[in-house]
Amino acid sequence: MPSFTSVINLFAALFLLVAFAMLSQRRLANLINLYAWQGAILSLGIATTAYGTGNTHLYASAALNGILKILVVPILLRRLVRRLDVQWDRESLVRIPTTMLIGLALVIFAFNASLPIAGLAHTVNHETVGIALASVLLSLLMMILRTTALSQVIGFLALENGLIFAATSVTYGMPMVIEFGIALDVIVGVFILGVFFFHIREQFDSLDLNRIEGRED
Amino acid sequence: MTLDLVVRQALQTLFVIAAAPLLTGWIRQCRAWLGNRTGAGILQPVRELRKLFRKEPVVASEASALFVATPYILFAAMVLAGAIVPMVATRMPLAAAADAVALAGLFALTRVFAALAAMDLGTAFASMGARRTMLVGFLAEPALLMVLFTPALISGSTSLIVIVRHLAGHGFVLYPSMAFAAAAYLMVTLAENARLPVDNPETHLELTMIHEALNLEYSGRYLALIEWGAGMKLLVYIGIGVALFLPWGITQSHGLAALPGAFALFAVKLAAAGAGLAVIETLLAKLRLFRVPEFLGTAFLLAVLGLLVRYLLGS
Amino acid sequence: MNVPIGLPLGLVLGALTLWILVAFASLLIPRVPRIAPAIFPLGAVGALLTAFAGALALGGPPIQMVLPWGLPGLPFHIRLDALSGFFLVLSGITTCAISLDLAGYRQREHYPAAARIGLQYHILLASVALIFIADDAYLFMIAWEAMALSSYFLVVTDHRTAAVREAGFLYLLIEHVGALAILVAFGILASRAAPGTPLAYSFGALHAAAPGPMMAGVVFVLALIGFGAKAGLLPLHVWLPEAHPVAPSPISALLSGVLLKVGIYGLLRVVFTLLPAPAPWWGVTVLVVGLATALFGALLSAVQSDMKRLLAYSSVENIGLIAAGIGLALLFLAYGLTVLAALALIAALYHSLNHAFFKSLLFLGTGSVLHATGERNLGRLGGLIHRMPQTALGMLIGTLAIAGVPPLNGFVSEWLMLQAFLKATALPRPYLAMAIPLGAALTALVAGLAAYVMVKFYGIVFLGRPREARLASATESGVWERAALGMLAVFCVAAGLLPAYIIALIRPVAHLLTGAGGRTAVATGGPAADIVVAHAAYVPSVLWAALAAVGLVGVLLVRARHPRSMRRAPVWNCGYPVLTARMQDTAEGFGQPIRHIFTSFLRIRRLRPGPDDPEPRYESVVEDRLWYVLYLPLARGFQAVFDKARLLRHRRIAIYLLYTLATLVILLAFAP
Amino acid sequence: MMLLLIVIIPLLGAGFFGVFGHRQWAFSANIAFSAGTFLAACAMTVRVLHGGPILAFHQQFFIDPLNVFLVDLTAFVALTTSVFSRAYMRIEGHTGRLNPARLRVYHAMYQLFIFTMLLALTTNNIGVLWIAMEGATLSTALLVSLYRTPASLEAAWKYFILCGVGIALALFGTIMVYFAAHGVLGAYRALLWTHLDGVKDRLDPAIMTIAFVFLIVGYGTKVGLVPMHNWLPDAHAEGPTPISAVLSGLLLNVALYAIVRFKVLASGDTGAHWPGALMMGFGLASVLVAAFSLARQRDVKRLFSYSSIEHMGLATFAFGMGGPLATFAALLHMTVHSLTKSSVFFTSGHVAQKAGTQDMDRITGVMDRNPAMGWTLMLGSLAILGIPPFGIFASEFLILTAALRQDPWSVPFLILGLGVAFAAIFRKTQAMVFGATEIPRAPSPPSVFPSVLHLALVFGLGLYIPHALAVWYTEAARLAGP
Repeated sequence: MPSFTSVINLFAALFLLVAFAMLSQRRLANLINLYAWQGAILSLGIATTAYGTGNTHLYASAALNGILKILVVPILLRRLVRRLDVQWDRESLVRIPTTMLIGLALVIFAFNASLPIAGLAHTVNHETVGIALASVLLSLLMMILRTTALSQVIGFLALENGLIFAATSVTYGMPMVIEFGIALDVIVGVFILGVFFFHIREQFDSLDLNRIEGRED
Repeated sequence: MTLDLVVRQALQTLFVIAAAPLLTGWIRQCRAWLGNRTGAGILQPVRELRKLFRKEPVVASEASALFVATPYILFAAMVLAGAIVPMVATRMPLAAAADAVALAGLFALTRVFAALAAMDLGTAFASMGARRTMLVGFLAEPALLMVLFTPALISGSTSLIVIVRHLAGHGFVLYPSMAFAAAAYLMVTLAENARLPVDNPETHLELTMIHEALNLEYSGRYLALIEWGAGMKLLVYIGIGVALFLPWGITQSHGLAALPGAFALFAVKLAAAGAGLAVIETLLAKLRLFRVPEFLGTAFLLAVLGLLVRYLLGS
Repeated sequence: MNVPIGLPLGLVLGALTLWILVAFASLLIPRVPRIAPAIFPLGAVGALLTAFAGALALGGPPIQMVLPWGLPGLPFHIRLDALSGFFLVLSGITTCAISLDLAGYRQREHYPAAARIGLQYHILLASVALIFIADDAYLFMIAWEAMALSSYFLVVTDHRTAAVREAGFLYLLIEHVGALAILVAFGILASRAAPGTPLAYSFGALHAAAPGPMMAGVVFVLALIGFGAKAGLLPLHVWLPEAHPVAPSPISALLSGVLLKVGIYGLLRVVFTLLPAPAPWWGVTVLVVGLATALFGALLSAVQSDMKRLLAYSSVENIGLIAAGIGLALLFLAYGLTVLAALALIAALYHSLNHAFFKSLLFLGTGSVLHATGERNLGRLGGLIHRMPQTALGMLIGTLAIAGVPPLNGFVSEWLMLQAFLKATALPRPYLAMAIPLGAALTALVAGLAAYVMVKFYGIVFLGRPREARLASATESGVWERAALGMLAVFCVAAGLLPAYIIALIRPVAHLLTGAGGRTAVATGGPAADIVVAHAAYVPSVLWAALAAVGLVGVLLVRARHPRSMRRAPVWNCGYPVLTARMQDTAEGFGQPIRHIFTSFLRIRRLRPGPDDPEPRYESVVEDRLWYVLYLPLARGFQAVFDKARLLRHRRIAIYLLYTLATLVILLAFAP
Repeated sequence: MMLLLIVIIPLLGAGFFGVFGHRQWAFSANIAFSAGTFLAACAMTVRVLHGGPILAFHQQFFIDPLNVFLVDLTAFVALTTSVFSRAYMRIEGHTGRLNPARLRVYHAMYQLFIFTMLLALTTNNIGVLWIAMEGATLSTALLVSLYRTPASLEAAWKYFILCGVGIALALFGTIMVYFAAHGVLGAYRALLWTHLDGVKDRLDPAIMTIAFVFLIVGYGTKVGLVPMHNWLPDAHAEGPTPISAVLSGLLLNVALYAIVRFKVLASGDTGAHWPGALMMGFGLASVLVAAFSLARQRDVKRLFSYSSIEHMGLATFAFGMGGPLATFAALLHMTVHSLTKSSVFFTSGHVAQKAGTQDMDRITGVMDRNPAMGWTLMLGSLAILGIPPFGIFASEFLILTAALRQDPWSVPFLILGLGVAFAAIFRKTQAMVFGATEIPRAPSPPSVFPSVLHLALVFGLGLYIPHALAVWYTEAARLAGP
């Protein structure tokens, strides 16, 4: 049914857009908001897929992701920001425009890399794979370019979003157990990160990576 | 049959022992004549030996057994060498029992013992002499071997007997390679027997001497044995030279009939060689010690050149 | 010889088990000191067993056996043939003497590490014997590395001093590099085997692999590197002069006397029995390397002032001569002159045997001197012939033997070597035939140098006056040590006087390796046990009987004519009244002519005394040029790479993530 | 049921220690739980040896010769490590480097870590496999930072981020495999390895290519393949020694196991060549880079963690070559390496603990201080360097043999790597073991036993590989190596 594939494509495009926005955003609060938005788009996308393909367990997955990524994780992160009062990410070495250009290059690359899959696009058109791949690479790029631990983590979570997106939109979702497993991992991960941050904080009284990575080996 | 072998052997050996002092005397006499002096006569060395044997030897109290044993070893080794080299006849048991390489080894043995004995007392001059002897030795020995190899290649064996038979058998043939070998051999002989230009047998100037420095501490019969041995060494060297380069007249027959002639001929050769030596020594001046390695190096290279020529011309 | 077929192998295995038991028994020494005196004599018994087994194997047919252990599809093969037999004899006799010396050594130095030495020494003996009987690459490599390790541990017995550790490290490093080369050599051969058999590592299979000339050449080069490193061929000899001085003297004796020969054994085993017929350039390579090694070793040993360094370099020289003989044999073999090849090989093997005897003898004697005086520097020794006469006598025999002086064994092998060189005229290639005499010349030169060196060594250590006051207190070594010296001295003399019997021992090996039929160029036997090459005879028994007779007659005559005995008096010394030990020639002084002549080959550091030095000492240290030409640049190169590799480590996580991203992108871009 | 026990016991252990982990007897209890796991593993092994492969729980769990010996290895090393950690962590506790709370975390996480690894090994579901790997990362992240020192926190941070990213990429790869398969197999079975293995020739090669790239980069990060290896030295050096031992000895193996499983799928029935080539490339790079990084290390545990990278590279290379011989060698190499390396970590950890520093320049004379420890360290590092008759020599011997037969071009690089590694490591070990020291002789520590036991096993494997084990390896090699 072309209509719903086009909807998915729309979401995919939005997803990519948000990824770009995150790449450019340096204020942590906004970054977290963007992350929440991405989560929203993700869960909507999953819901659409569920509606379109009619396998119901995807609804659960959508709900799970929604709760997790629109509510739980952002709240946790906001609290962290407040507790550690870091507002801004430090100026990174690479200027924003350059960053955007690199990101663009990555997107193009991702699309080309996913071209061969177009051959057997029986379920879905290959753009979605390409977009998923692109968003993964973009988040990776973001992790590379950011200089505070917190924004690096947000990048990491975004990366994980991209994966879920790929999983659902490309393959109509993984089996439920996997979905739950992944979700569990995310939560645990965030908690452990929270613990980390406080340790790091008490050791280095900063989340600035340059301070953390002090020593030569 | 075997008896005449033994006879030949004994005769030559005795001849070597007896003729050694005379040869020394003869060379000194010639040098005297060439220097417009009357000289002490050929028998002078014999008299000296007799005198030394009579005297009571004085041996340093620190001397070890090695010091006392060495003169005998030197003497015996030289007698043996004299018995090995076919000077007048080829059919001799001992000559068959050793070849040129063994002969060189024998000389090495005497050299090593002489040097060790000199170092025994730890006097400055003696150990200096030992060092110089070994220096001359380790350069002269390979040269000597190379010289011996040229005829060995021609005759296909290192046995002196075979060489003599081969060279003498083919009548008077001039091997260009042998010319090189002969030149090298002459130089080696001069060096090994402590003659000019390497060492001056007459001198007793401590700083320059080589051979004499070894004997500084010897006296009486020990000195006599050493001097006698030195004389035999020179004779043996001349004998080798004769066997290699003038092998004609060395009897290869079974009987004893040819022996007297052979002895006579050999005596003549000796006399000629001695005279030639005297002439050389009169003409040459002593080299500085640092030049000695170059001198022997030249000898070595000449000998090797002889070998290569042997290959190049096949002759 | 009609002995039970399995007897020799059984004896060897028995010796192995005995050694292993003794090794672990010696762990108990600290607890049960009673057993200590029995340890090393038992080891000596094992050594004799192997020697006997080897002698039997030389006469008998090869014996094989397969043990149930090893890798799946590759059980341990062992085999005892003539080659193994000969080397078992060599190592058996030598190690027997060394064990005897150790029995005393352990009593002397109350080593806290007596247990350690006992353990590692016997494991070392076992591994060496195992190398000789190993018949597949895997077992060979295991035994090989076991030997390397145990010898390394023995070298660093005195590990508290940094110099010892450095030397040990250098030793094991070169050892291991060599081992890797050998491993690859075996691997290449195995990879050429039939496709059905993945693990064709038994020597039989390796021989059957029969690689093409190209691959055979590669294997040959690798084997030469690997075994050359063990044997100490140029330029891999550097560990020798470092490791020998720092090791306990009996261990130095073992290193020089036996372990270097293991390298020779490996070379022979691989090149002659595993590889197909050699190409001419193999022989030329080995010959050239060997001669270079010999000359280099002789020169450097001539200018050393440290007893053990001097002996170590002289080992380098002797190994070079042996290698030259092997190279000549290969060359002859390459042109099908099997008889002459057998001659050259006999010369090389004879020299290996001789070197095992006299070099161990010299090192053991050095050990006694070292213990009696605590001094390794020639410049501080002297006059020991009065303090330790019996040791001095044994050392004199060793000195004459290594100096290549008749009537001792060193001369016999030199004689054979020269004869082999003279036979090179038979080579079809004229340029070879012309070049070989230069080899003969070099050999002669090296022999002369060796004589020079040994006169310096013996004269300065044992003759003259004591250069230090405390030498007066030196005492003769213990019974065990003198027994060991005596044993080796006897073997040196015997091998010198009865060459025919030794050659009879070696001949089966020569036949095995060269395939020369019943006859070799060297004829032996006869009533006088003479050896003859092409009518050139060397009949030591007759000659030296004659020499002794003449000497005796001389003595008797002189005594009879002039009965008065000698008078003892102070040294005359040209009438110069005072005579101190410092007037004697020093080691440096004795080496001076060599330094002067070959100055361009050497790298010399002179330490001159200051003008107002009350006790002026001139000292000149000669260093190995190869260090500066080859090894230091190599080390610097590696250091540079290490530093480059360090740049990969970066402080920032972001960079590491970038690595990951880059890898991902590149792989995606180039994935098919 | 047996199968379930293997994963349940450590899980229970984790929960149990979450409550009681700080008690004095927790150390011994830890041993007890590990022993239970090991026994269960042995029992299951017996069953597999007789009954053949097992599928259980709607095919969610799967035991075949390839993973059963890894399970045994894991259970065994986990047991010996717990024995070691009893002695080691006690001292850490007494010296006050760790307070009870952290000891609780330690024990709980230790068991959890074992659980995740066993789960990863035994599961048949590539999704669960991924979850288990992620779980292993999370559980060890806290252990690495157990000491809360700046260095340890930095290490843990690196570890978390790099491995997290790696794992995420692996998930993308897993999704791609699923994507390729669910058209063929349908949604449910598309994650079950047994089924995937059945249809591997019908999976779309284009997708499998992308999938395998992501998988090898992802799981390769955890194997410590160059250039994704940079988390490894820090994590090993800063964590408590037992953790370094299990990280090096087990986690790397498990990650490599995952890669091998996917290689089987990616190379398909036709035996497509490039996955193997890819693994060989990564392997060689790891061997060389690790070897050349060794020389400049000053921290003893860092040194040996680089050697882990080198050996994992060697194993990866061998798997990449494929073929029965090479795969056999690789499996053998995994076994002996994990035994030897854990032993080496035990000893060096003890040495560092006694010396109060991990800086090798300040550690000398171990031999004088404590001969037992000196010999285990010396022999252990010689074993890790592939000196016969230790088992690593056997495996390297086989790997070289296979390389000479199949890819001779690679041999010079391997030899170079091995030689350099020898020079670097042995120089350091010699300096530590030998030399004089002021510190008086110490009685040999009680836990020298595990290291000696491991070394003895490795020694035995070098001289004689039992028939059963050989058959088993061959079987596994048939599964793993196309």
